[in-house]
Amino acid sequence: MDTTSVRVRYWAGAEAAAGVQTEDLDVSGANPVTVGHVRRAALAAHPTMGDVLARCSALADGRRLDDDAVVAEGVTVELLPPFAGG
Amino acid sequence: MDTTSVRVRYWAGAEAAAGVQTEDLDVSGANPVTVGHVRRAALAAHPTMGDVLARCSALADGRRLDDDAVVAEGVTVELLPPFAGG
Amino acid sequence: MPVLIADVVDAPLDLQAHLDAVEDARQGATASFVGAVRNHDPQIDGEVTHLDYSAHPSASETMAHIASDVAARLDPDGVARIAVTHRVGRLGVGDIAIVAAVSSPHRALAFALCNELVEEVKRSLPIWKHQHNTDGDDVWSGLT
Amino acid sequence: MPVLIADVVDAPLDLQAHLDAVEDARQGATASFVGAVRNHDPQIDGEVTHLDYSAHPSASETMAHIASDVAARLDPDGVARIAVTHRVGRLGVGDIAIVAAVSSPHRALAFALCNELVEEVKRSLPIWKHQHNTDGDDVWSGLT
Repeated sequence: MDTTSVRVRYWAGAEAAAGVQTEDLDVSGANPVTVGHVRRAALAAHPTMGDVLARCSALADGRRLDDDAVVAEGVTVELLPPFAGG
Repeated sequence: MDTTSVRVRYWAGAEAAAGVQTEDLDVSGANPVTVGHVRRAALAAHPTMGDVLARCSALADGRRLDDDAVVAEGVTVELLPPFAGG
Repeated sequence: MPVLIADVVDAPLDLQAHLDAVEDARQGATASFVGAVRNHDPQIDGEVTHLDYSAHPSASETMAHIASDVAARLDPDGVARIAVTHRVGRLGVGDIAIVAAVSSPHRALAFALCNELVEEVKRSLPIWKHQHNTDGDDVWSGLT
Repeated sequence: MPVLIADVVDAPLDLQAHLDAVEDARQGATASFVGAVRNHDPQIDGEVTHLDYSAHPSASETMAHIASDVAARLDPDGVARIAVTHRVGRLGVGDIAIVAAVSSPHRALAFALCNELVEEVKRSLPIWKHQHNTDGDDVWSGLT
């Protein structure tokens, strides 16, 4: 199974920094694809997002994922900046 | 200065137990008169008040007094049960 | 540490009035407490019907001291705004006996101060509670 | 531990509604918290004019989990009654962003649970704050 791209959904400040809400990022060559690969692909696509990306947590299917977690095919990875409720 | 009696003011549950709000208690022979003497005189006047008296704090001129504190002449000693606010 | 309200009154208490008194555009956090009469109490059997709170004449003045002492202790910078009132007289089940509200720029201080305020009132405010239950019994709190 | 209200809404918040929801003749102690928009914030210079709270779609569900988790942790006997709501959308200075109310037979539990509830909301509720000031600057909280 060779996934060539992963869909990423940026939230709030991450969306503002990326300048886009959702996009498909090229991760060809990564097998299996992990959240770490997705972060690096996002940074490649938006070089100025480094700080913001570093503070974002990753969510897929409602579950928070660490960088080494594998991203199943067809799953959208959501990038969430730090929460600021209350 | 030989004080023969001290005025005592009972509050709330102490008043209920004593069956009187204010009274003058005989403390002749006590020189100087202390709060301890006043407590004993109150117990003598109201033998069933022991438990209640033991839980009361003593106040004179707005200041809380320990048992060994001297009661100046003409000062009313107030006996206050435990507070139950809030 | 402005104390906006610190009193003992023989009238129904209004939490909103206390919240309004402590409100301030700089203070984002407001903690508050409402103590109401319950229909049961460990010190009396059966169901409480009503109770009478009575107060020593120094109660209002003491409440002011309580508020400023607690504030001085927990809020040395004096940023918190405080409002607290205790009710006296006859209260039924569900009636509010005490209301406290504290605003501050920070949550932790608002909660800590509000909590300590209520605890200090319980310890030091010269107020007594005479409870009555459905069987016609009555008990003075603290003397059972 | 009944959670009466645990939600995220795009409408003004009403503390009294939360107090009414948690009210119970057996529960004498009710602690509550109101978090309002302040006119200044360390993360932005000058004076705050307004802010926009946005939420992840899972926010409401997460709030329900937060309320039941905090209650399970601090109130294993399940006596406390809990109501908490966070607001999203555009808010001006002084507008209320979060309201929490907890009633219990005992003060300490009411305060502890209400405090922890607000802290957990801050930690775990997927909500973001976009602040704007009088100079027209804007900042996303947590990303400054």
